[in-house]
Amino acid sequence: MKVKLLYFAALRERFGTAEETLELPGEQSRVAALIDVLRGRGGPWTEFFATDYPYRVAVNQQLAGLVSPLSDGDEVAIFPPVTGG
Amino acid sequence: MKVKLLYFAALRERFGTAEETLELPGEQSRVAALIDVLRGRGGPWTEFFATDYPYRVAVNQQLAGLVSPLSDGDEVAIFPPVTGG
Amino acid sequence: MKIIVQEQEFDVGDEISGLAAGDPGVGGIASFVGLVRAENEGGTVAGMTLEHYPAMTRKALEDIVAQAAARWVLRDAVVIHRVGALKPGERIVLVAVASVHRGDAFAACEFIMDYLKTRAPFWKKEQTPAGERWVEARASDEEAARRWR
Amino acid sequence: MKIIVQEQEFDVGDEISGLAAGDPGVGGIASFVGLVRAENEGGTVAGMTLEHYPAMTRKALEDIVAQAAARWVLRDAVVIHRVGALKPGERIVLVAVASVHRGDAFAACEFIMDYLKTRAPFWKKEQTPAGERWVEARASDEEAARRWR
Repeated sequence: MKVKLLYFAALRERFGTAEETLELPGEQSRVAALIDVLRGRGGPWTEFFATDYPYRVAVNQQLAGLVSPLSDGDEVAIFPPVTGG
Repeated sequence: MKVKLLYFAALRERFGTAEETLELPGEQSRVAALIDVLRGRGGPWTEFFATDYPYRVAVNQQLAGLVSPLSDGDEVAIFPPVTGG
Repeated sequence: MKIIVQEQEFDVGDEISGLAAGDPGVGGIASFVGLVRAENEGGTVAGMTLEHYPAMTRKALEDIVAQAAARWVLRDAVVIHRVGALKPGERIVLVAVASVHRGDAFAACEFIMDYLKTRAPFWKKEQTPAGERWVEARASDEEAARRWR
Repeated sequence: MKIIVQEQEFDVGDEISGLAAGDPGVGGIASFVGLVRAENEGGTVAGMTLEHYPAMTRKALEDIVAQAAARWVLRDAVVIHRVGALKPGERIVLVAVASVHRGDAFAACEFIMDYLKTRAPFWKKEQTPAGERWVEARASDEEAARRWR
């Protein structure tokens, strides 16, 4: 299965990319599994996901948690705590 | 001693007057003594001050209570609970 | 700090824009606009007349704003209250408070409204199909004001 | 109900006047305007850039307003949030809520602001004399949002 990954704000700058497509094993997955894949990538991903930085995740434009399910074609966004208003 | 009495809103209409000057015995007094004088007057005053209507009193433009002191020349206003805003 | 009692309409946008203009520390402005409702307690209201106690009104409002300023960080505030004849939909009152953070702005603005409702000498007389009637004070307004003690 | 994300300035007076216009049951409008401060955490701010997540922003704001409407009596509401480049003193956000009584208007307005601050996908980057920096989320905003649970 494939998901579309988006990064915003400081994370977009840190990873040097705003968007990518990621292949995950199986037909269903979870946010936690996606994060594990990213942590295993090396470079800024491994560095970042080894910290306790309180990043936020949205799946299909809804705030989500590590146990949230993922399906093929989902849009997953990873970003810093929001600071609007 | 003399005080200037003001009535507002429903009380102005009920007593049929907006303003009067009242003579009180002694050189100092209290709001409670003034109310007793009004209650003893007969007519709409006796009728009104026999009820438990939660009227408000201000002495020299400050909200006051029954024990608040009165001096010669004070301005005393008696009015219904306020309904602005 | 601006406290005004007047018969004329006021412009909400102008008042909020003028509040704390040029103050670099202001992060937010909380405000409340009170309107004449066309319905009250189930009846139709054709209009109302607002009476006040001119010698006391300004003092009372100044005292309420001073109490708010002692409790929260206020950078500026405006209170405008109209008197005289008002039609449904017209604005009665504006309270706007500028502060560094929104929590203080919201709390001070609501405090000023709650105290104004229970301590500032204004009285409303409504015109209804059944004749004129003085609006009665609401127990919920007293409760709202008591929360801040 | 009006929810807008835009680069341009907005007019607070127009928005508040337009809210619930002609609705005879509206007794009050509570609002909040957030401004770009010229000082933040002790430093001078020359300006800021607001980034957002376009596909999500509107949904998130609609969801927040819907939650407020489920908890309080709302007759109308407007949320306008700017994105892009902003200078000190400029308005970032307007939340205005019309209700029958002021208690509901104040509560809903503050709730929407607290949730917007912690759940709507906006990020601020400040320009300071020491360079650009992403604004960090404040723990006090999380606490403010938690109060409503």
